[in-house]
Amino acid sequence: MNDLWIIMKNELVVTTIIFLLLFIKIGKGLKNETLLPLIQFLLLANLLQGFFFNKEGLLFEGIFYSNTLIIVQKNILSLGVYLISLVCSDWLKKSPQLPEFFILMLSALLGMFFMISSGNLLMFYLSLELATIPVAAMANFDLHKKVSSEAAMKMILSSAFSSGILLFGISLLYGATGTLQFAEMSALLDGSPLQMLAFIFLFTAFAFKLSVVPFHLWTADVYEGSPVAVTAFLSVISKGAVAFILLTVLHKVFLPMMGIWYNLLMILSVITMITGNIFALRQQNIKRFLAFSSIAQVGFILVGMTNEGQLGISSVVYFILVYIFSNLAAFGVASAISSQTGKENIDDYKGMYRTNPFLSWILALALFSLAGIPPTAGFFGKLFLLTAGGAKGSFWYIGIAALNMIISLYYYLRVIRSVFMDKNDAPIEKISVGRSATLGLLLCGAGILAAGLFSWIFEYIRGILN
Amino acid sequence: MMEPGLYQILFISAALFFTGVYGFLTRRNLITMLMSVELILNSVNLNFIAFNKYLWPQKMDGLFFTLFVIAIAAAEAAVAIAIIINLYRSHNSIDVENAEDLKY
Amino acid sequence: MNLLYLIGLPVLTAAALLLARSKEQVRWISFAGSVAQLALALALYFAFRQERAAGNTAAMLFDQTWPLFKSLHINFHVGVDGISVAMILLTSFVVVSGVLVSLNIEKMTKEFYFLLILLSLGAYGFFISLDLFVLFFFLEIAVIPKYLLIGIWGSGKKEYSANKLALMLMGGSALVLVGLLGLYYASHGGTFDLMELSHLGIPADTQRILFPLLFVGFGVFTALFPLHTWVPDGHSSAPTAGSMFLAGISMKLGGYGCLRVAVFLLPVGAKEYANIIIVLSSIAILYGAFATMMQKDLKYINAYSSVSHVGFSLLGIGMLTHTALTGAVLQMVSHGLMTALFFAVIGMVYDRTHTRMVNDLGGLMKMMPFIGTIFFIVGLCSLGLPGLSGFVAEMTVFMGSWENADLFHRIATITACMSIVVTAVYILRAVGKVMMGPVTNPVYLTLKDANWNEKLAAVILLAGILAIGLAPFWLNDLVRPATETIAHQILQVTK
Amino acid sequence: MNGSTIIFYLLAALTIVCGVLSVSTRQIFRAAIYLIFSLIGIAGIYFWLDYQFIAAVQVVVYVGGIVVLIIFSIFLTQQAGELLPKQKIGRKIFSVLAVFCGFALTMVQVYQHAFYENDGEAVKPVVANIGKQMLSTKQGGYALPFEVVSILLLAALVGCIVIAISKKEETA
Amino acid sequence: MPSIATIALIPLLPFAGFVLLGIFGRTALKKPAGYLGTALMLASCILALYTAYGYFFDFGKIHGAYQKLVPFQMTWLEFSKDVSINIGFILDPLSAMMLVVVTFISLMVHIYSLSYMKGEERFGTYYAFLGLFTFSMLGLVLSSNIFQIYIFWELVGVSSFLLIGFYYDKPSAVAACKKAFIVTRFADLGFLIGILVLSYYGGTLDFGTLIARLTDPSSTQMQAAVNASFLGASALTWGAVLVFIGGAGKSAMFPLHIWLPDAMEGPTPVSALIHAATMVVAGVYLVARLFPVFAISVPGALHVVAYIGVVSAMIAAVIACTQTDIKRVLAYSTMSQIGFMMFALGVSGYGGEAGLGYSASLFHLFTHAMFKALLFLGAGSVIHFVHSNEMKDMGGLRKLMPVTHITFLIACLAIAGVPPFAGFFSKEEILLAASRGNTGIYYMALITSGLTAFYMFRLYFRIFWNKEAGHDAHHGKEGGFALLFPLVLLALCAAGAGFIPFGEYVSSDGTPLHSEFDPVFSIAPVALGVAGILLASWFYLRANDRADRVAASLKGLYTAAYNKFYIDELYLFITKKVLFNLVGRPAAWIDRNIVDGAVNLVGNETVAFSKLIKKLQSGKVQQYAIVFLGGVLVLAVLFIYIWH
Repeated sequence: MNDLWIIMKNELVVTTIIFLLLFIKIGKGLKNETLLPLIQFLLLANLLQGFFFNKEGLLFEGIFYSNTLIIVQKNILSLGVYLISLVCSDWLKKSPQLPEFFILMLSALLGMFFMISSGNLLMFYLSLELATIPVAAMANFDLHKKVSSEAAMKMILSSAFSSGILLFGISLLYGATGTLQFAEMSALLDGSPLQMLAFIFLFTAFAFKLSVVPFHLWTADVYEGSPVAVTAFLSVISKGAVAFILLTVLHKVFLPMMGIWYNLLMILSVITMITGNIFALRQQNIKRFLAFSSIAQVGFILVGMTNEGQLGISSVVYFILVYIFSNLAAFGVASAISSQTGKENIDDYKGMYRTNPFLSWILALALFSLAGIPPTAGFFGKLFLLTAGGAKGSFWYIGIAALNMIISLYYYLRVIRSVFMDKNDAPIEKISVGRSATLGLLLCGAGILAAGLFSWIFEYIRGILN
Repeated sequence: MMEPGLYQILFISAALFFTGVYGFLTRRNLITMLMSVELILNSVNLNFIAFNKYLWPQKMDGLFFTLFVIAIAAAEAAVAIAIIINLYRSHNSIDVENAEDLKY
Repeated sequence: MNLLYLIGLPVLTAAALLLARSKEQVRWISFAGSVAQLALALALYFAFRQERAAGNTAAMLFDQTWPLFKSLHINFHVGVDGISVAMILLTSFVVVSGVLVSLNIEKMTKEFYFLLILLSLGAYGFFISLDLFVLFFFLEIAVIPKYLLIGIWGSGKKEYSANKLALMLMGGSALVLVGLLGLYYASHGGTFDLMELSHLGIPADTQRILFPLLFVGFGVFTALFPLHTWVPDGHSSAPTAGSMFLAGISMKLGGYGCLRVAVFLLPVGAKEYANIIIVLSSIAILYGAFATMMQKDLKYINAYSSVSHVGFSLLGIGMLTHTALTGAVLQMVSHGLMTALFFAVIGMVYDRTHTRMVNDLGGLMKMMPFIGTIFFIVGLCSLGLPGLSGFVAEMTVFMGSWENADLFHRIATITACMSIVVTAVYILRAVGKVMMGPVTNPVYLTLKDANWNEKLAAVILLAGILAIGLAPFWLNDLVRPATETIAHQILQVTK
Repeated sequence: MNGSTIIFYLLAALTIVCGVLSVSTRQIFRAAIYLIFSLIGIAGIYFWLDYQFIAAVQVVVYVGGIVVLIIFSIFLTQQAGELLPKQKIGRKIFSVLAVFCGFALTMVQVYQHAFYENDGEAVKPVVANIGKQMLSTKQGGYALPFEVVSILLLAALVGCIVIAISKKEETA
Repeated sequence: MPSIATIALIPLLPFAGFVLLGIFGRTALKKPAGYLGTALMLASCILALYTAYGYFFDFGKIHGAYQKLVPFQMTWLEFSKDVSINIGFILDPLSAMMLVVVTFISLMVHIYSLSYMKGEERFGTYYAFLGLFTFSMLGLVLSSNIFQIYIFWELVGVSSFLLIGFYYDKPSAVAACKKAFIVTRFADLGFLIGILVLSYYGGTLDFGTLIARLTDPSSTQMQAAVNASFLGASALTWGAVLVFIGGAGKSAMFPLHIWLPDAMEGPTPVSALIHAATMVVAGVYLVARLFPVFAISVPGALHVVAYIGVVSAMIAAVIACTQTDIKRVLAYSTMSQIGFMMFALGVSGYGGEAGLGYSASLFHLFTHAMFKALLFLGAGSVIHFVHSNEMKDMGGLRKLMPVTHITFLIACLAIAGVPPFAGFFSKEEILLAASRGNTGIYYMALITSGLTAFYMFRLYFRIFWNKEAGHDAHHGKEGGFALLFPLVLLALCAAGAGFIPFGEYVSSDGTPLHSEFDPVFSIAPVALGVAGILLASWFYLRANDRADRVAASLKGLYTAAYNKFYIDELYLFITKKVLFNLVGRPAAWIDRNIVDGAVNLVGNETVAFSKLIKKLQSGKVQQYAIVFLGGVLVLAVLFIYIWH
C-alpha cells in the first residue's frame, strides 16, 4: 500500500497543485503578477519531481499501472504544460480567471496522466473525459469573444458525439469479451466482425482526439476560436497524450488485430497528411494554419505507429517530444503577437524580421522543425517516424509521406517568406516579450536544436523499451 | 413475439443510439442537440446493463460503467449548458447555424 | 588529419558570427573563417596524398566512427577518398571567394554570412560522411540557407525562385530519403553505413526500385533534365555569392550523391538505367546549350550553360566506365570553380552597371580590363579551352564515353561533343556583346575596375581553374583510384 | 406471451417512440418532455432487468437532474412558444441514410455474433454489493475511478462557474 | 643533340613573354613591351635555328634516314594505362622545319610591329597575344601526342581570336573574331571525334605508336579499325577524314574557309603571322603528321584531301580576282595556296619517289610562309601609308614607297611562280606530283596557278601603278627601319629559298628525296603565269575601264565571285534561321513554358485544389458529425467486408 504514493506520485502532485490553486482562489485573490510566477514555479516543481523517485507497478488490480515509459511520457506532458505557462504568459497575465484556468488545465493534465496509466477501459474513458471536458470549458475563456464560445460549443458537442460512439464501441467490446481490463482483453480478441466494429468505434475516438481525417473537422475551428494557450494545449499536450495511449492500446491490447490496424493507420495517415497539408496551404490565420499543420503532423505520427515494434513506440514518443518544442515555439510567437497587437494573420507578419528578429528566428526555427529540416529535431523526428513506417518495405507509403513533406514545406516557407522577405511599410511594431515568455521561447528553441543533435535523448527513449 | 432477451434489448439500445445520432445531426437548436447526446449515452448504458445481465453476471463491470457514464453525462451536460448559455449571450441565439464564423 | 575539423571550423565561425558586434567584425570573422577553411582543405589534400604515398590503399582514409543512434545502427562515420577531397577543395575555394565578393553586402550582413557559413558546413559534412543518414542530414542542412539567401538578398522575382528552388530540392531529397530508407531495409542488418552497404550485394529487384529514386533525387540537386528548372530561376535571382554557392557547391552535392550513393551502392540499377541517364544528360547538354543561346540575361546564360555543363558529369556517370566516372568528377570540380567565377564576374558587372541584360551592355573591357579579362577567361574555360579546367574534364568524359563501343553510346558521345560548338557560340556572343564592341552607354565610361576583394576572389578561383587546366595530373591522380572503386563495383556486376 | 414480456415490449415501445418524438418534434418543451419519458422508459427496462439501483439512479440523476437543467436552460434561452427551425432537407436525407446504414450494420453484426454463453454465478446488483465494491481498492474495486469522477465533477463545476457566472467581469 | 631545356625554351620563351606582358603589359611593362617581346622571340628563334640545324646536320640522320626523336615526354592526363595525354616534344624533319618557319616569321612580325603598332593603347597586350600565339603554334608543331596537338590547336584558335579581335571596339572585328573561332571550332569537333576514333582503335594517343599500329596491316588494332565500319566506310577512314576536317577548318579549306577573309579585321602583322604563314598551315601540318596513316591505310581519305584541296585552291583564286580589299585578296590567295599544299599531300604516296607530293607540299609551305608574310607585311606598310584597305584609295605608290614596292614585287613574282623565285620551285614540284598522281587535279592546278599570277599582279598594279597617287599621300612617309627591315629580309628569303634542296631534308619517310628539275615540264606553268601577269598589266597597269567591261560581260560569274559565291549567306542562313530560330528559340521556349510550366502547374494545381475543397470545412458542426459518422461507417464496412 505504500507503493500507492510513489506509483501515483505524478497524479498526486498534480492533484495537490489543483487543490492549492483552489484554496488560493477561494482565499485571498492574489494578483496575476504574483500568481503567475507562483504557478510557473509549481509547474516546474511538478516537472522536476517527475524525474525522481519513480517506481513501476500495478495499482488497484491493474486499473492503474506505471512503468518507465509511462513516466517519460508523463514528464513530456508536464514539460509541455510548463512551457505553455511560460510562452503564453503574456496572454495569461491578462486573464481574469488565472487560477481557474490552471485548475482546468491541470485537471485535464491529470486526466491525461490517468489516461496514459489506465489499464482498464472504464478508467480510460473516465480519464479521457477528464482530459476533454475542462478543455472545452477553457476554450471559452476568451469570454468577450464570440468565436471563443463558438469554439467551445463545437468542441464540447463534437467530443460528446465522439465519446458517444466510443462508448458504444466499448459496450460492444465488453459484450464480446466480458472484460474491461486491457491485460485480459488482449487474449480474448479473435478478430470477429463485431469486435472489428467495436474496435473501429473505439478507434474513432482516438482519431477524433488526434484529429485524424475524416474525424478532424472540429480541429481548425476550435483552434482558431480558442485562446492561444488553449490552442497550444490542445494541439500539443492533448494530442501527445492521446497518441501515447493509442500506442499502448494498439501495441498492447489490440496486437492480435494488427493486420487490421496496420492497414487502417496506413490509409488514415495518408488521407490525413494530404488533407491537412492541402488545407494548410490556403490558411491566413496563424492558429488555423497551425491547426492544419498539426493535422498533417498527426498523419506522420500515424506513419510511425504502423510499426508494431519498439521502433514504432520510440519514434512516436520522441517525435511528440520534438513536436512539443516546435509547436509550442510557434504558438508562443503567435501568442506574443496576438496578445499585444491582436494580429493573427500571416499577412500581418510581413516584414516582421525588421522589427522583431528574436521572435522571427524562433518562429523560423519552429517552422523548420515542423517541416523536418535539419539541424532541427523535427528532422530526426520525421526521419525516425518514416524509418519506422517503412519497416514493412512499402516504398510507396513512405514515398507519399515524403512527398507530403514537400507540400508542408511549401506552406511553412510561406510564413517564413512573409516574415523575412516580404516588404511591408507598416510591419508589426516592436513587441516587448515578457521575461518568462522569452525564457519559454528560448527553452523551446534550445529543445528544438538539442533534442536532435543530442542523440542520447532518442537513445534513452529507445533504451526504456528494452 | 419472441421472449425478450439480450438481442431485443440490444435492438432497443441501437435504435435509441441512432435516433440520438439522427437528432444530433439534424437538430438546429443546441439544447435539443444536447438532448440527443443524452439519448446516445442512455442507449450505451442500456447496452452495458444488458451485457452485464445476460452475458457476464459474475461481475458488475457493466453496471459500474453505467453509473460512471451517468455521472459523466451530468458533468458534460453541465459544462455544455454553461457554454451554450454563454454562446446565447454573445450570439443572442442558440441556433447552431448562427455560430458559423469559424470555417474554411 | 581529423575530419571533424571540417565541421568544427564552420560551426566555430558561425558561433563567432553570432557574437560579432559590428559589420566590420562580421566581415573579418567570415573572411578569416573561410581562409581557415581553405587552409584546412589544402592541409587535408596534402595529408591525403602523404597517406596514399605512404602506401595506405584503404578505400576511405581518416575514417572515424562515433555511435549516434546506436539502436538504429546509425553512426557518425566520416572518411574521405579522392573524390571527397576534390570536392572539399572545391568547396573551400568557392567559399573563400564567395565571402570575398560579398564584402560589400550591407543588408543584414551578419545573417548573410551566417547562412553562407552554414551552407559550407552542409557541404563539408555531406562530402565527408560515410553514413547515409548523416549524409542526408547534411544534404538537407544546405537547402534552407539557399532559400533564405535567395529570398532575402536576391533580386527579381526572388520569392518565386526561392520557393521553387527549396521545393524542388526538397522534392529531390524526399526521393533520396525514400531511397535511403529502402537501402536501410534492404540491408536487413539495418545499416546506413555506406561501406557496409557496398559489400552487401543488394538484390537486383530492390536495386531496380531504389536506383531511380536515389538517382533522380540527387539528380534534382544537380539539375538533371527535365528537373532542372529551378536552376535558371534560382541562379538568376540569387545574390552573387548565393549563385556561386549554388552552382559551385550545391549542385555538386547532387552529382556526388549520384555517384557515391546511387551508382556505388546500386551497380545493377545503374547498369539498367544507364541508358536513360545517358539520353537525359545528352539532351540536357545540347538542349541546355541551345537554350542558353537565346538567353538575354547574363545569369540566365550561365545558369542554362550550367545545365549543359552538369550534363557532362551526368553523362560521365551514365557511361559507367572508369575514365568516364573520373571525367564526371573532374567536370564537377571544374564546373564548380568555373561557374562560381562566372557568377562572381557577372555580379561585379551587375554591381557596376545595374543591368545584366546582354543587349544593354557593351564595351566594358575598356573601363574594366580586369573584370573583362576574367570574364573572357572563364568564358574560355566554359567552352573547354585547353589550359583551363573545363577542357580536362570534358575530354576525360569524352574519352571515357567513347570506350563504350556500340552505336548508342557513340551517338550520345557525339551529341555531347557537339555542344562544344554551341557553347562557343553563346559564350562568344556574351563576351562579344558585353565586353567588346563600342560602349553602349556613356554612363559606363565612368565605371571602375574590380576592387581588391573582388580581384582576390577572382584570382583564387582562377588559380584553381589553372591548376587543373595546366597540370591536371594531380587531380586526376587524386580522383582515379577513388573512381576505380566505383568502376570496380560495376565491373563485378557485369561479370 | 406473459405479462413480463408485454411489459417489456411496452417499455421498449415507450422508450423508442418517445426517443424518436423527442428528436423530431418542433416544440422544444415537448422535446424535453418526450426525453423524460424516454429516459423513464429506460429506467423501466432497468427495473425489468432487476437493476433497481441503476433504475433509481437513472430517474434521480436524469429525470431529476439533467433534464431539469435542460429545461432551465430552455427557459433561459428560448423565446416562448416559438417553433424550432427546420433543418435543410438535404441534411435530413443524408442523416437518415447514414443513421439507417449504421443501424443496419450494427444490428447485422450483433445478430451474427455468437455471444459467449456464460452461466457462472451471478453477483446480485443490490445496493450493498455496489456500495462495497465502489469504494474497494481490491479486485473489482472502483475507488480510483470514483476519485477521477469526483475531480471531473469539480473541474466541470469550476468551468461552469467561470463560463456562466462571470458575466460581471466581462462587462467591466 | 640539344638539351631538353633548349627545346623547351623555344616555346616557353614566348610564353614567358605572354605571362609577363599579360599581367604587367598595361602598367609597368607598357613601354618596353615591344622590345621585351621581340628579344624573347629573337632568343627563341635562335634556339629554334640551332635545334633545326643540329637536327638536320648533326644528330637527326641515322642510317641515312631522318628519325622521329622524342627527347622528352611526360604524362599530363592519364585516361587509362595505355591511353594518356602526354606532353612532349617530337623532333623530325617536319617539326624542325616548322620550328624555323614559325619562329622566323614570328620574329619578323615582332620586329615589324614595333613600328606598325606604335602608339597603340594596348601595345603591351598586343605583344602578349603574339607571345601566346607563338607559344601555341610552337607547342603544336612539337607535339608528340595527338591530343597534345588538339590542345595547342585550340590555343592557337583562341590566340587567333584574340588577335583578330584586337580592335575590340570595332563591331566588325568582334564579328570576325567570333566567326573565326566558331567556324574553326566547328571543324575541331570533327578533329576531336577523329581523335576519339583513332585513339579508340589505336589504343594510344602517342603519335609514334599510333602510326606504327595503324599502318601495320597485321596489328590487331589495325584490323579492328578496318573491320569496324559505319555507313559504308571503315572506322579508320572515318577517323582520318574527321581529323582532316579539323585541319581543313584551321587551314580554311572549302567550305570551312569563310572565316579567313573576315579575319583580316585584325592588325595586318597579325594577318601576316597567323593567316598567312603559320596557323593556317596547321591543317597541312596535321595531315603531314599523320601522313603515313593516310597514305598507307586509308587512300580514300587522302583522295578527299586532294579534291578538297584543289577545289579550294580554284575557288579561292576565282574569288581573289574580284575582291577590292587588298587584304582580302591576300586572304583568298592564302586559301588558294594552302589548297595547293593540301592537294599536293593528297596526290602523294608514301615513301621514295611516290612521296614527292609530300615534300613538295611542305616545300611550298615553307616558301609560301616567306613570300606570303612578305606580301602581308608589304600590304600593311601600304595600309599604314594610305590608311585604307581599299584598292580604289591606292595607286601609283611605287615612287612614294620604294622599298615596299620592290619587296612586294618580289613576293608577287614568287607567288606567281616566276623563276627563279622561291614559289616557282615549290609550285613546280607540286604540279609535277599532281601530274604524276592525278591528271584532273593537275589541270585544275595549272589553271589556278595562272589565275594566281593574274590576281597577284592585279593587286600589284592597282597598288603601285594604275593611277597617280592622290595629293594627301605625298605627305606620308614610308615606315622606319623596324618596318622595312623585315620586308627586306623576307624578300631575300622569298627570292632565295627556292634553291634549298628541300626534299633532301623533308620527305615522307625520312629518307632524302632527290628532286630533279625538269625544264620542259616547267614551260606550261611558267607560260600560264606570264600570261596571267600580262593580262593583269593589260587591265590594270593604267587606269581604264577594261576590267569593268569584262566584269560586266561576265556579270553572273563576276557577281557570284565578288560575293564569294554566297557561301557566307548560306552559313548565315543555317546559323540564324535554322540554329537560332528553329533550334535555339524553341529550346528556350520549351524550357520556359513546357518543362518549367509543368513544374509550376503542379504547384498551382495543388493550390487550386486546396481552394476547391475548402467547402468541406464548412464550419457547421453537424456536418462535421455527418462526416464523422460516414467515416466510421466506411471504415467499418471496409474492414469488415472488404479488407479482412
